[in-house]
Amino acid sequence: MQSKDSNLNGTVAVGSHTVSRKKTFDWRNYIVYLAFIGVIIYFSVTLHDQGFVSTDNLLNIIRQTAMISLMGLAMTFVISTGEIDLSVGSIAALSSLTAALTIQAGFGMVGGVAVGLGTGLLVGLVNGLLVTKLAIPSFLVTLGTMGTVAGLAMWITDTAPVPIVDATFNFVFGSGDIGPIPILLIWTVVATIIAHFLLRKTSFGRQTLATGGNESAARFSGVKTQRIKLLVFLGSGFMAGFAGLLYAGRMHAGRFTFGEGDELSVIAAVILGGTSLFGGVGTVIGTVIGSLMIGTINNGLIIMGLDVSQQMMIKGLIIILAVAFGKKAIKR
Amino acid sequence: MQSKDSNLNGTVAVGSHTVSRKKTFDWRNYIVYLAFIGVIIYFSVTLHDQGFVSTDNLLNIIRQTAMISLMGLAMTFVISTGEIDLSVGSIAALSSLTAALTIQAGFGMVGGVAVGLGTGLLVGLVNGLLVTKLAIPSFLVTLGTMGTVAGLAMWITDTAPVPIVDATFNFVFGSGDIGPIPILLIWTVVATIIAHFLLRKTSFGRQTLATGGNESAARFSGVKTQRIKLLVFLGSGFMAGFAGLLYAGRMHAGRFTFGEGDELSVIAAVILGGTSLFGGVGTVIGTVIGSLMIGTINNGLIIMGLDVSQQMMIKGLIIILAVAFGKKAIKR
Amino acid sequence: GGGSASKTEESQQKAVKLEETGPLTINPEISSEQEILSKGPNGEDAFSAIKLQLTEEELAKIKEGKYKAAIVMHYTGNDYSTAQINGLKAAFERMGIEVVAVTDGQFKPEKQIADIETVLAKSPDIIVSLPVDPTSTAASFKKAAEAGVKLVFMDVPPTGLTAGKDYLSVVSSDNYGNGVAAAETMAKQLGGKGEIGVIFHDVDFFVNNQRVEAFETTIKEKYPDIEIVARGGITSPNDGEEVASGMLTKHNDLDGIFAIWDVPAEGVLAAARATGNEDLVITTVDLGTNAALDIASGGSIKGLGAQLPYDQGIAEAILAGQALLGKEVPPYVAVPGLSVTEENVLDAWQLVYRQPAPEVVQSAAK
Amino acid sequence: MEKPMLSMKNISKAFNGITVLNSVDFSVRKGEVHALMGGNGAGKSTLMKILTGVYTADQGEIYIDDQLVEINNTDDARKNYISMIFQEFSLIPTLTVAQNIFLTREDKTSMGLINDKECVEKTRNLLQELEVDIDPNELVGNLGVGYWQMTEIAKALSQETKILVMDEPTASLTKKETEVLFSFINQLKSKGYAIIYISHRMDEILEICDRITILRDGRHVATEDCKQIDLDMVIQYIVGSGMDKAFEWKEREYATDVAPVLQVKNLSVGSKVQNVNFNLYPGEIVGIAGLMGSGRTETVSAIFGTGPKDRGDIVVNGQPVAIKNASDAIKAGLALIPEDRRVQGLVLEHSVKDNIILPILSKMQKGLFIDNKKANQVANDFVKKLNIKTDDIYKTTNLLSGGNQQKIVLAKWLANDPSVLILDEPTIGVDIGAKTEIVDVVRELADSGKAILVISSELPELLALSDRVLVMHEGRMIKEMQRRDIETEEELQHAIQGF
Ligand SMILES: Nc1ncnc2c1ncn2[C@@H]1O[C@H](COP(=O)(O)OP(=O)(O)OP(=O)(O)O)[C@@H](O)[C@H]1O
Ligand SMILES: Nc1ncnc2c1ncn2[C@@H]1O[C@H](COP(=O)(O)OP(=O)(O)OP(=O)(O)O)[C@@H](O)[C@H]1O
Ligand SMILES: [Mg+2]
Ligand SMILES: [Mg+2]
Repeated sequence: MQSKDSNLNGTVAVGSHTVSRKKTFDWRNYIVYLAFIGVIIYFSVTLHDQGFVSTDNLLNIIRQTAMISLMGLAMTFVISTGEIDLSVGSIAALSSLTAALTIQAGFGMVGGVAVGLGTGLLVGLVNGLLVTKLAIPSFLVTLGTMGTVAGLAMWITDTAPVPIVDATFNFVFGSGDIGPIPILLIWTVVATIIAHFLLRKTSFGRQTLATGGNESAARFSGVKTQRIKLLVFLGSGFMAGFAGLLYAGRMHAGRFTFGEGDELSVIAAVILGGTSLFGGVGTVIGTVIGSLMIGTINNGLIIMGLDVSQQMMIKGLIIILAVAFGKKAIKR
Repeated sequence: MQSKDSNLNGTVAVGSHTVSRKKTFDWRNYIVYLAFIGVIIYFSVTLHDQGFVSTDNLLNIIRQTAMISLMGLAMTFVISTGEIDLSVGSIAALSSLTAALTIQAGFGMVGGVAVGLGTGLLVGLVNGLLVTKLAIPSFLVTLGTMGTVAGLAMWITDTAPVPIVDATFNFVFGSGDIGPIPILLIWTVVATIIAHFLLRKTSFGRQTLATGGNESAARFSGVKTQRIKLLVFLGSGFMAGFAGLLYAGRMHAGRFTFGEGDELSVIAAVILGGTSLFGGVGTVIGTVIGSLMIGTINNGLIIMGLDVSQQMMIKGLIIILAVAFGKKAIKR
Repeated sequence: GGGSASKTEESQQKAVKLEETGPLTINPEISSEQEILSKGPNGEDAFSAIKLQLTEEELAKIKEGKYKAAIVMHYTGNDYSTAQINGLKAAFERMGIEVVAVTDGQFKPEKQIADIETVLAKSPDIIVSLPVDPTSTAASFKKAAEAGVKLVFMDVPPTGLTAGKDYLSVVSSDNYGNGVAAAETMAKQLGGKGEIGVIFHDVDFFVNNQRVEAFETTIKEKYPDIEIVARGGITSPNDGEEVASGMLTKHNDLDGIFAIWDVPAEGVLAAARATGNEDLVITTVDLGTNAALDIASGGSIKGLGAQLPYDQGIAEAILAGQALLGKEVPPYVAVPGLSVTEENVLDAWQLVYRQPAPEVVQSAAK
Repeated sequence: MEKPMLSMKNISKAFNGITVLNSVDFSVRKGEVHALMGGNGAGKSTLMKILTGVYTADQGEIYIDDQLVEINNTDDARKNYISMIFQEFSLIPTLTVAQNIFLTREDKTSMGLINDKECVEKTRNLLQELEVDIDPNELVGNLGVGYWQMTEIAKALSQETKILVMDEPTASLTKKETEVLFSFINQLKSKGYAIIYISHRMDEILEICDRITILRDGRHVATEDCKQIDLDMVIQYIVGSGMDKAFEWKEREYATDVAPVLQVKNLSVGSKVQNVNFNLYPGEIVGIAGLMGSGRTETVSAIFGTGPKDRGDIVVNGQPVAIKNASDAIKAGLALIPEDRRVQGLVLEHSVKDNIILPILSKMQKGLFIDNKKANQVANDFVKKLNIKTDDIYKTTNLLSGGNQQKIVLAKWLANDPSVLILDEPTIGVDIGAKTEIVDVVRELADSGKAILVISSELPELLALSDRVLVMHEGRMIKEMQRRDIETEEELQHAIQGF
């Protein structure tokens, strides 16, 4: 996990090899893409008579990974600044519930969405302020809010789920299809494009990477690093709130268990995609591919008919192999 | 989570202020100790008629935190090198099972202990080799082994628990008391002393901290940073295996769920204690206090008679407050 | 969740007070004809909970003892646990027994034994508990028994403990009966013919094993034309959707899916929605809000076997009370199950939770 | 008398109760290059960090064009058109050269998005003007120290500025780059910039500066016109007393008929180092001269096992040794003081003591544990011997001044008592007094029979030290000269350019 010595080892993490990009095509920068393609091909061959390659199934994978992907987009920014956000899963749970309760109370879809997103923003704000103003390590801050928010989600309805009968809400946030295209695919694509441009093409994105690359140098260069950090936590909270809406729309209910354990999947998708846990290097597209790859593996292994235990073993191995594959020669 | 900018901000994390230690007592280095004392006093006052201060209950806290503390000791070294080990919980589960199966198969206590610890060492070795030889980020490596090992633990007995009837084993590893002193307390104290001296007083410890502080400077100074990393992962695997034995001895059985989710508690204890997630700064005593503090909070809140949801909320808040308290003025 | 405070009007169970007077029994409206299919942990025949009671005099006598009870749950995050805790609390209140702690083992045995140790610090007279894992929690429960605490277990006793000696009794729902109910509803909806899938709990857990066994045995023995073509395991309820999607991908002409409890069944529902399998028949066990809503609105969930956790709680409390009075108690007590379909969903809700179904469910049923 | 454009009055600053600046007055005129000099830890960087808003002064005022200004953060400094080339670089290793140079000032397209093409183009032009060959799309983290410095300079020059602070801009530059930089400085001067120039290189100061201010131990000592002052006076002000000229070369006596301690045979590293051969004899000081990027660092890294090596044999005391890492090298009796102290030399967040004992832990062993007493003694000895300015040996090294950090790196290796000492730019950022001390220490070591290999871009220093000079050019050892045969600096300069 060391990258302070970037000066000597030469290569920095995957995904941002400006160095050799110009000169030669270095396929090692595209490990996650290659691994993803490999996984797809493997399952397509072995499971082609079991429906893996059907459009329906592929769309299912998109549906199942949408929440992780969306939270992953925002997490890419958080991790790019060198911080971490463990509270996303619990935020999704809480916002699914606050949105459902708001709708149930008769404030309609707009009210529900506003409250759900507001919940996410609020927690994000708390995270951001604690990290920036009190300078508490974000691991601890968000571990704390993770617990607090998860407790709150349990407490608010005493663990009971809250059904959502608003058909429009359920359609727009999760269950709907426009023609053959699931609405979750649209959300994912739109959010990915926005996030990609935000990170690569705007000052905010550049300053996010700078903050993670070397905070004090960024500060000297006029980057308001504290504000950037606050913003990335806000963004992460917002997207987690949004994921909560999608969970709610997809399951037609709010429930305190939604998103449980998602923080690890989200972080895994981000790191797998090539974003460095040390900050300074981030890739939005990589994150989405990372998330899709995890989703595809889940899906393929289930279709294969493996036990949960076998699925876990193989999934673990694939994650390692995917990265090891081609990394052999480079040190980061 | 940034510390590359150590040059200007001046202050480094808690716990290792060799600087001012000599001259003035800076109570901010002792946040976790203060917070721990605060928590104890609070519960002693509010819960004194509910058995909180009884020796039995205080010993219970030690029993309940022993595994986290022991894994935390080894994790302190891992995190001090700037790496992370997410696989500890699943190693504990697997080694509780392999030990139980060995004992069941008639190889006796010694066989069980050897196999249990061997299991931990083996996984630690795999982690260490993947991190050092293939240069895969340890977050991904250990996320992968976490899944693989957890799957293996489920698979090995098809989720069935394996009872241990060896009374000596159960006594030595978890359930026994010597006079009024639980054997788990003895294990904790012995391991803490060893770990403390290892980190503070030996070359290995210094080299561990140097590796985490600046890997390339350490390498230039003749530290075999790769070997150090390999060793800390071995150590972490070993201690996780040991924790598995303690789970098994305490529960008189091996089971695939033991240690589930422990990785987060362990890391939380380490960070709470003052070790920096970026490496270079570590404190063994802090880790144990961090672990005891989490255990005490758990215990006190249950005795208070709170709902789980309320417990979660309050625990989250205490974690944040404990660190925020006094940190207000310092930046790391 | 003790459910003491009502935070929202509709979505949750209210704590229901029991009648202030008269003998304490489980809900008298539960049909006493219902046959109980489950056998006890040692193969005992079930003693029906309907026959349990404490008279007013007995209650008065217990009150004098100023006893304390602790509830050590395996998990508290579902309707089942909440209802059972409510039943226990209400019954203990009538008996003048103070509930000093309710703990949640979060499905982790190591957490549960820590809970037992911690709770013992408050020296309760009674512990009512659902062991997360009968094997690995046994030693701790034994310690509690040796400390003189009266133990009543839900569903399954810890291994190696003897009824009458170490613990009083085990009270369970008729899990086997509920599995059968789900199978019968499935068969009826499919007209006795079709291909179905089963989503089971891929963890060695007594209660869930019983349900699946009951479901699969019933289908195989009574309905040879129904074929179980797919089986998929879950370890977390959130996995229901992924597993169901996989099944529907592989067998897109699947007629029905049985899910081990209501939360994964909601996942099956989401999967069926996404893949457009509108006529998939889903059956399950446990009457949760969302499942009830779907049943009431004529959705894919066609029926389920409901447990009566509130009454199970009362039965457990009565058994503890009887033991405090020095009476001998039956080692295995079962609370009958209830087959729930669109026709009886509102009544069933009333019976299970002793309160009218939530408004959403009611309006859907119209 | 011309009015000053900037004046800092009565500035004081203390860290942890220790006064670093004591009522310092400092002023600069428009169109002037003003040297700020002083020993390591005198407070130069601190004073400039106060000017640029990195630190706030405990006391004192800052006036710009006679207006009192408040500078509480870097933003305030920017608003007052103050910019600075930092001694600790303000670059982000994970961003490219162009991205770094235009950070927070990127060109935007009509859609408000960053126009990277434009930034790259501008960077290319800027770098061309500075005559540095760096790809604007290269990640800064992949560059060597010299290129970091050029990037830093390019960054400062690319922004709109009135007051430009340069904190040791030439520390890692060779003669050629330095000359380019100077011609730039002259241009800026004529445009009316006020330039504050910090350096430990005396010759530069007299060449480029108009006036000079000297600090000693946090106090203002003198401000003089450069035309009215000579080197001896400057040194006198800096060190507070006279000193003998250490920079004179002295013919040294050592045996040449003995077996070499170190033999390097056919060493190759890609195209960076090609077939390098040389020998080192006991008691000998050998210098390596070359342009930036000529492969000197790569050569010594390959020898020491910290850099890649394709081919080549290393023989120490007649024994071929396989060196795969620094640990092997140390065992073989080698020591390397690396070029980049912040990345390769120090664990910045560890104490002075912990850094000093890191390479010699095995010698500090008492039973299982480290002998703390011995460790403290070694650390204290070196702090004294090298005159390291620190409160105590427990101070974390990131709180020390640049020059003192460099001395700790030196101490680390001297403590190990190696038979071959390799120094890669050992005097970067070291003040004149310390430089003499270092030169003395190196000579002393050589006299005691050690072999010394020195890389330095400062030719006077190289000439003062070496008994023999090797010249590298584009990865090859093109020339070997005996020191006594080198008449002038120009002669060596000529050789370096590859003629
Ligand atoms: N943040 C800090 N905390 C404590 N002490 C500091 C800090 N920054 C600087 N110092 C101390 O202040 C003194 C002056 O340091 P400064 O960096 O200004 O020296 P300098 O003149 O630039 O020296 P050099 O030529 O070596 O760069 C040094 O003794 C240094 O240790
Ligand atoms: N033009 C360049 N573009 C990118 N990287 C370069 C360039 N030139 C050198 N480097 C890299 O910079 C690092 C060291 O640079 P440095 O300036 O120290 O050169 P060097 O070869 O060590 O020569 P010397 O020590 O003689 O200056 C090496 O890793 C090298 O690969
Ligand atoms: Mg300086
Ligand atoms: Mg060099």
